[in-house]
Amino acid sequence: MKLTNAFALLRRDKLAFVAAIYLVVVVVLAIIGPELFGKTATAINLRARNLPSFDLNQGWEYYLGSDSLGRSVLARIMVGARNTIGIAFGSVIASLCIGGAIGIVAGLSRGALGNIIVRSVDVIMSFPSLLLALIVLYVLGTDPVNIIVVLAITRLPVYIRTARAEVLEIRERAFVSAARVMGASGFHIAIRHIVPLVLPTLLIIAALDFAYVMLAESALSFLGMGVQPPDVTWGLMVAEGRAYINVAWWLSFWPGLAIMLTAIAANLLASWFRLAADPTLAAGRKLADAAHA
Amino acid sequence: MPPMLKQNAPVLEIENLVIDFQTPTGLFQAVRDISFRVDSNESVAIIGESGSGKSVTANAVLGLLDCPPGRIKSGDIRFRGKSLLSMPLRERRDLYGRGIAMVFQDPLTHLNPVYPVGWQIAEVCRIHGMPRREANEHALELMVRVGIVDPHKRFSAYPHQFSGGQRQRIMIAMAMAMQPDLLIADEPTTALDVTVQARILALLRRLQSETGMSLLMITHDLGVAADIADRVLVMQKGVLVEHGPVESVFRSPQHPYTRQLLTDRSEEYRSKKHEDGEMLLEISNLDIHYGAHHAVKDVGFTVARGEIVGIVGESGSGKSTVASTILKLREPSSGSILYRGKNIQSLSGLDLRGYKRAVQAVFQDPYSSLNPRMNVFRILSEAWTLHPDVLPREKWRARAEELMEMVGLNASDLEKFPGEFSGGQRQRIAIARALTLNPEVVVCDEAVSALDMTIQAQIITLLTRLRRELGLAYVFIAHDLTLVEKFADRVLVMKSGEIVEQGATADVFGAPKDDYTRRLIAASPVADPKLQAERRRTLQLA
Amino acid sequence: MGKSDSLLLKAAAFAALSVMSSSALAAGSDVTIVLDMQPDQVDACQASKSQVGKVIKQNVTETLTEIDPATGKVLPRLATEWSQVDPKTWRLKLRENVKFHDGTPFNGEALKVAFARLLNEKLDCEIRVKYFGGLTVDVSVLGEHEVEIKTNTPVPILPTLLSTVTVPAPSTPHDDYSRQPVGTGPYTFDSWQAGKNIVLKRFDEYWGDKPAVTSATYVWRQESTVRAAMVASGEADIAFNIAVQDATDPKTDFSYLNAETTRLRIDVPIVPLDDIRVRQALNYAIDRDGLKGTIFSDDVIPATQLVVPGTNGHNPDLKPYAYDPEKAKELLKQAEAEGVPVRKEIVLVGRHNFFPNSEEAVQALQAMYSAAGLNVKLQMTESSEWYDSLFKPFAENRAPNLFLDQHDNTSGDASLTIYAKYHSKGGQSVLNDKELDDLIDRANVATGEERTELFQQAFKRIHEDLVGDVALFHMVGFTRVNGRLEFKPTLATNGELQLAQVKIR
Amino acid sequence: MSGYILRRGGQSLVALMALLVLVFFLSRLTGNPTDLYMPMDASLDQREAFATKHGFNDPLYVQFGTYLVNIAKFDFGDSIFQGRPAMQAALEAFPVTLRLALITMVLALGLSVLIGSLAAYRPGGLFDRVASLLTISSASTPDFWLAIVGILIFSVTLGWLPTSGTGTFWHWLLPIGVLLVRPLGLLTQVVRMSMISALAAPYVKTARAKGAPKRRVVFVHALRNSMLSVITVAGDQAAALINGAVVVETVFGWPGIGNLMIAAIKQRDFAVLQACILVTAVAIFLMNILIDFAYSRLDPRIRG
Repeated sequence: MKLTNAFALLRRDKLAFVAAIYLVVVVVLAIIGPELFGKTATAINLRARNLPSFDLNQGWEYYLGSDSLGRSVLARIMVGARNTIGIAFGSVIASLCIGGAIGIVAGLSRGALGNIIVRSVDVIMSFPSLLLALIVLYVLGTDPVNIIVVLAITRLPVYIRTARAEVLEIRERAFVSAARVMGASGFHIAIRHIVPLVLPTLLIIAALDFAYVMLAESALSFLGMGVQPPDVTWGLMVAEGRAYINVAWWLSFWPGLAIMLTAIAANLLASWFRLAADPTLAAGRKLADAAHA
Repeated sequence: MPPMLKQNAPVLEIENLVIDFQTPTGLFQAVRDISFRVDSNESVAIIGESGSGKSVTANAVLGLLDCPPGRIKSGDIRFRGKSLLSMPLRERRDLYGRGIAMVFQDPLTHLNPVYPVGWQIAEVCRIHGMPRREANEHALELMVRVGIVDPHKRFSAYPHQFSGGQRQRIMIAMAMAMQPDLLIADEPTTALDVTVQARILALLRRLQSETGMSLLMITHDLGVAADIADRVLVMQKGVLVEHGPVESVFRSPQHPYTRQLLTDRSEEYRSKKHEDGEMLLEISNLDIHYGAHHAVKDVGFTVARGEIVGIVGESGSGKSTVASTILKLREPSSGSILYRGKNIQSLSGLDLRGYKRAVQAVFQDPYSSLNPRMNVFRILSEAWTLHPDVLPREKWRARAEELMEMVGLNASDLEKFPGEFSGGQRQRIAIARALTLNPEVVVCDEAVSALDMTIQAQIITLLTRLRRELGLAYVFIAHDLTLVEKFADRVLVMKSGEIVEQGATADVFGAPKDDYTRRLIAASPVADPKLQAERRRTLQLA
Repeated sequence: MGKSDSLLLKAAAFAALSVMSSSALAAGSDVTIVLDMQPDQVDACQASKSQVGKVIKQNVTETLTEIDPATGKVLPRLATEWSQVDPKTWRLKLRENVKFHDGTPFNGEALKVAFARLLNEKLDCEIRVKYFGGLTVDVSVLGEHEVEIKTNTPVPILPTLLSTVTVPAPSTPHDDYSRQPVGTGPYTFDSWQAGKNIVLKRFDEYWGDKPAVTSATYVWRQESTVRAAMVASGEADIAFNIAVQDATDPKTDFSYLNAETTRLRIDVPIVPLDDIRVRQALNYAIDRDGLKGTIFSDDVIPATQLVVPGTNGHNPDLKPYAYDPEKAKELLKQAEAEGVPVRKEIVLVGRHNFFPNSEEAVQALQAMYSAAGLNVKLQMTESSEWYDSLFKPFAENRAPNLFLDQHDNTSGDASLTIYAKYHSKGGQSVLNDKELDDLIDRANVATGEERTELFQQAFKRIHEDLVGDVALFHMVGFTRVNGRLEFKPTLATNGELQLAQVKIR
Repeated sequence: MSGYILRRGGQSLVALMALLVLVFFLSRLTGNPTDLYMPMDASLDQREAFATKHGFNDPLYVQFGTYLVNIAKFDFGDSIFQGRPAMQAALEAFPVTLRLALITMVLALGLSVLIGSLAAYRPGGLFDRVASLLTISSASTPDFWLAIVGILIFSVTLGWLPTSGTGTFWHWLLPIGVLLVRPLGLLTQVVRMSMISALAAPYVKTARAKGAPKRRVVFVHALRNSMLSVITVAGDQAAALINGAVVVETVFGWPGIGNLMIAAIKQRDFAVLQACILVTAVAIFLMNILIDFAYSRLDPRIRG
């Protein structure tokens, strides 16, 4: 019932609806892209390098042009979706879960633990995240999984701080007191009362972070410690294509556009989600406020 | 303009006003074709409950309806004969603050937290063209006039550094800055303690007599209306159901709704105390410190089975702190709370679980007391997941339905979320939740304070019924004296953490021994204009 | 909006004007040179590092001898004559009337001080480590302009080695690096604003011809695109290391053999690479003509050995392996028939940011090997990791690998290449061949014709009998030169840029 | 206030120490600079000798001990590659980045307040939609790409601006422009959102009831309140600006600390990395104090 509600709400917001469709396409590509277009994306043809965009003579796969090794840019974008989305999704989810959990613990703990967590966050925050990522990748190596880990670490502080701030507010609400009166343990309160209320806020941050992580991954590629060929991500494509900006703008433009569109879509969905996250509460409160005004 | 000339000339005229609100569920008509006028030097009170459209009407006068969602669909608002609605925006804005001013409920949020109060008062004058120096001087004068002590020093203080009553005085100073012809006061005393309320009302009355302005008071409190108004308008669901001079409306209400509002419910609320009187809670020598602040001093009382113990007192008196200590949400600094003879601080294991079942709570804010992400069934069954031995899982739903009906809700509402209920309904759910573990004592911390009068009546009636049927005892904390007077068996009066007086309700209210108790009772307005006028006189003399 | 639009236009026009005037600074006899990275130091004893050499070598501090990039011959510079007294002793005549920038004269004593500092163990000077490792050098002053140099072991190529020895003024601190080098060259080291630029000014009391360029400003930008853009926009005069795709204008962009040679080192001891047919197949599977003119420049030369033509010991008779995928498949089939696990995964080790387009190059190589039926996995490494795999000791249980390697030898003699890379005791060698070791050992102490011939035989053995690597290309670099200058980069340009050779049109 | 600063300083000192320990051991895990420093043809013995001489063969705890002892003497070690004190290099580079970051932040704050407020003026209006789309999309572009495209358009094609480097006023425009987009995009969203919620606050109603014109309501009453959340985010953004500076300084060839740190990490020049991290961390710490101060200036409730 809630799901159909959400869908109806989504249909009403046209922009968010388009954004959702775009994201669905990207996710579908991420799931099946490499299987469908893997061959096309890796077929090197040194005699067909840097073909320009919008030329259908070479076949549809070269509609967006070819790269410096004569590979189809379109196919590479479709194949790159998996790693790009995988890395972004993986690190965002990881930092959300771990950071959220730590933040909730910090918010609920009234002792030294909370303080230690806050201070540790300060330490990570004063270490430029890109450099931290770089160093850790030097240690661990540039495996996609390691990149996920590293990007997740650099985003942890945001989630910890947000979750903690939310918890500090929520734990003072009357329903938490009511649960304590009934004899609920800290764990019970965290799982039943705190998590469901903190999660929407964290999810909104996660949606915005999605773009951030894709860009960070790209910056790592620029610095040489991102995903390594023959793996491909959009960020890597932009980083590789920058060397050819003068002669073949399309190498970096299309993957860059893909990142930008994904970021905008995530943003639009996030602001839609802000309203839709809690249709009951939001609508109810507004109604009550309006009536009272 | 001297007030004499305008005698009986209407200051404000509202004609066939209709206001629509766009809501997620469709169009909602907040104000339905109302007309009234306010004459010069007259006090008019609009009485109504939430959703009656009284505040919307007031906001419409000052152009404070946010469009969307609110929209004036038809009708007219005239100020001194000129239509506000057809006036150009600039001209209207010039009237706001100068010709019409407004005092809001909850002055803390209605004052800008980041600017000094003096600046905020002077701002009104500066917006209307007074030079800065002059405006500042005028602001100082105003602060003196509304009774701010040491205005020179307080001029550059910020809203959070004032008490609630003082903040409302600042709001009033701000409204009076340009000597308006009409002052609209929207629930100006609602969140204030009764003694403070009495002083604010006195201030308003004084200022009105000094300047000859008209006063339009919006209130849900019949006592306040009786105290201040010449005429009253009664609104219900956007409709003006009754209006007339205050005495005649209060004496012989015509409309059933007005009658309902004015019904004396003493008998309804009163219920027989159980006679077995088994002692449940014995509280003695309770002391609680917050750092250096001594919040509760040497408090002691008892609660017997089926007994209603009322605790009254003004904000900061420590009554809520006592409640949270009984609920084991806070540890006392010293003293003891015995439950059936055992100290609750040293309870553990089964005994502790027993206590957690026996004592439950209903809190003030119906919005924050239910988890918005849980449906009603989950809210009710949460207690049973914590105490699995109370009820086997297969009986949860039946019991939840039973509880819903017991508190006057539909069993079919179990799947709904708190957001889909009104404030009163939520408080019923909170009561149902408190009943899930078959408790012996329910601590009601201002449980009905945020509710409308008719809703309040329903909830109190419900509590009364539950005591009758289940033998519940209540610790009933409230700042509303009339309510406690009608409802409680015994009453404690608290002031600055101490119990100044306690005893049977009839004794304490009938013959208060303590001076503070007397003042408290005197300051609490009654819904009878004649009686209230007398009380006011005695209060002034005292 | 209209108002702010016009404001924007005005600002833009103003910007355009002011830049026009500011870009006029790249005019006259001052030049601006843009490097790909900032030198960490500018001490004379580090002049063999290419970033340092491009700034100071032969400009600020000069060497005793010089190699002619065209012929590989040793030419006089600060030393005018040299002769071998016995296998361990050499005698040098020094140029007269040479002054350091601080006014002190250049003589035998100054050279002695310079040598002592060069070999000072307290400093980690690259010239010492690279060219004088394990050598003790005794300098005795015979006269004002004559010295005798004794070494502990015979050094037949000492005159060649002397082309690396830069001579700073005796006033240079003995135990500290200098950030303000003083030499005898045609330019004085004027200033170094760390991170920003280095400025050299013409030295008017220079012993040689007066150069045309009066001052040179060195800046550095990491991105090839940006370096090329700087010359295009007139902000710089010479930009080094332009990527192939940025070298779009034949009028300003010159390629030059940069002395680097690219190869894949084959991990010979490891199965299946221990089979010569597999190693041959690796060579036949590469389409060098396809790579040339695409990922690599059109001007690169397919390589057969690790030293460039003109180096003493280079064997001109060797032929590159032709592109013959059928033959490669055939060889692999034969090997497989005899039980060689040719399908085993082979790791192709690349290195990030190695040289322009190196990422594309390894991907293309991998594709070619896959086409030949080999199972090659690409692994990109970061430089520190790459060095780990380059040097001995090699990991015991490593997977068979093809290691992308690049080597430059501007000394003019093959000895500096061949020992480290191929001798069984060489630090980067995977080979262990008695015959080859013997050839190298003999060549190293030989002189003249014999030396050349022995090295040539060694290269032949490596290329044809052992097939120890997949030689790819002698590489070219691109330099973009502003049209107002006359400057042709040479083989030496990778390690030095003689401002004196830059002419202004 | 002084007690507060002392406490804050103490906490930060502890955090700083933790950071140094983290950096020390983390960077040591990445190997050592011997291979990178020594020429390729150096022998194994020479490498060993180099590593031993610079202490890389000592056990880590010994190296750390030496490091601590030296720090206590305000000796932050020498750069292996530059052959000079590491702190000297760090302090030379820091002002460049600081100036870059400062100007960027001031611009970002100013512009975002302007754009965000105007957007919040009529949420969902044309200006709001266009501004949101522009700021989000520019903030979602890889900055190095933006930098190179900027150079190609403004310097090469149009010839308006110098490509890179430092010097005149015009040299600042491209780097700042590139560095600006991300904080500007984010801050504009924050300003817009907190502005919308501030405009719904009760005190805004009071201001309107006073007859204040909308401009005054927005820029006097709502803005100052909404700045509270903006400043917190701005602080985080300023700290994160170092990331952008790394990229921008690399592309434009600016001698800043981002550039220096990247080089230090790549070369394993530990002393330089540690010195740089120390300098930036202290700067971030000072900035946080500044933010707290600004916060208390803006919000009298915190002043107590």
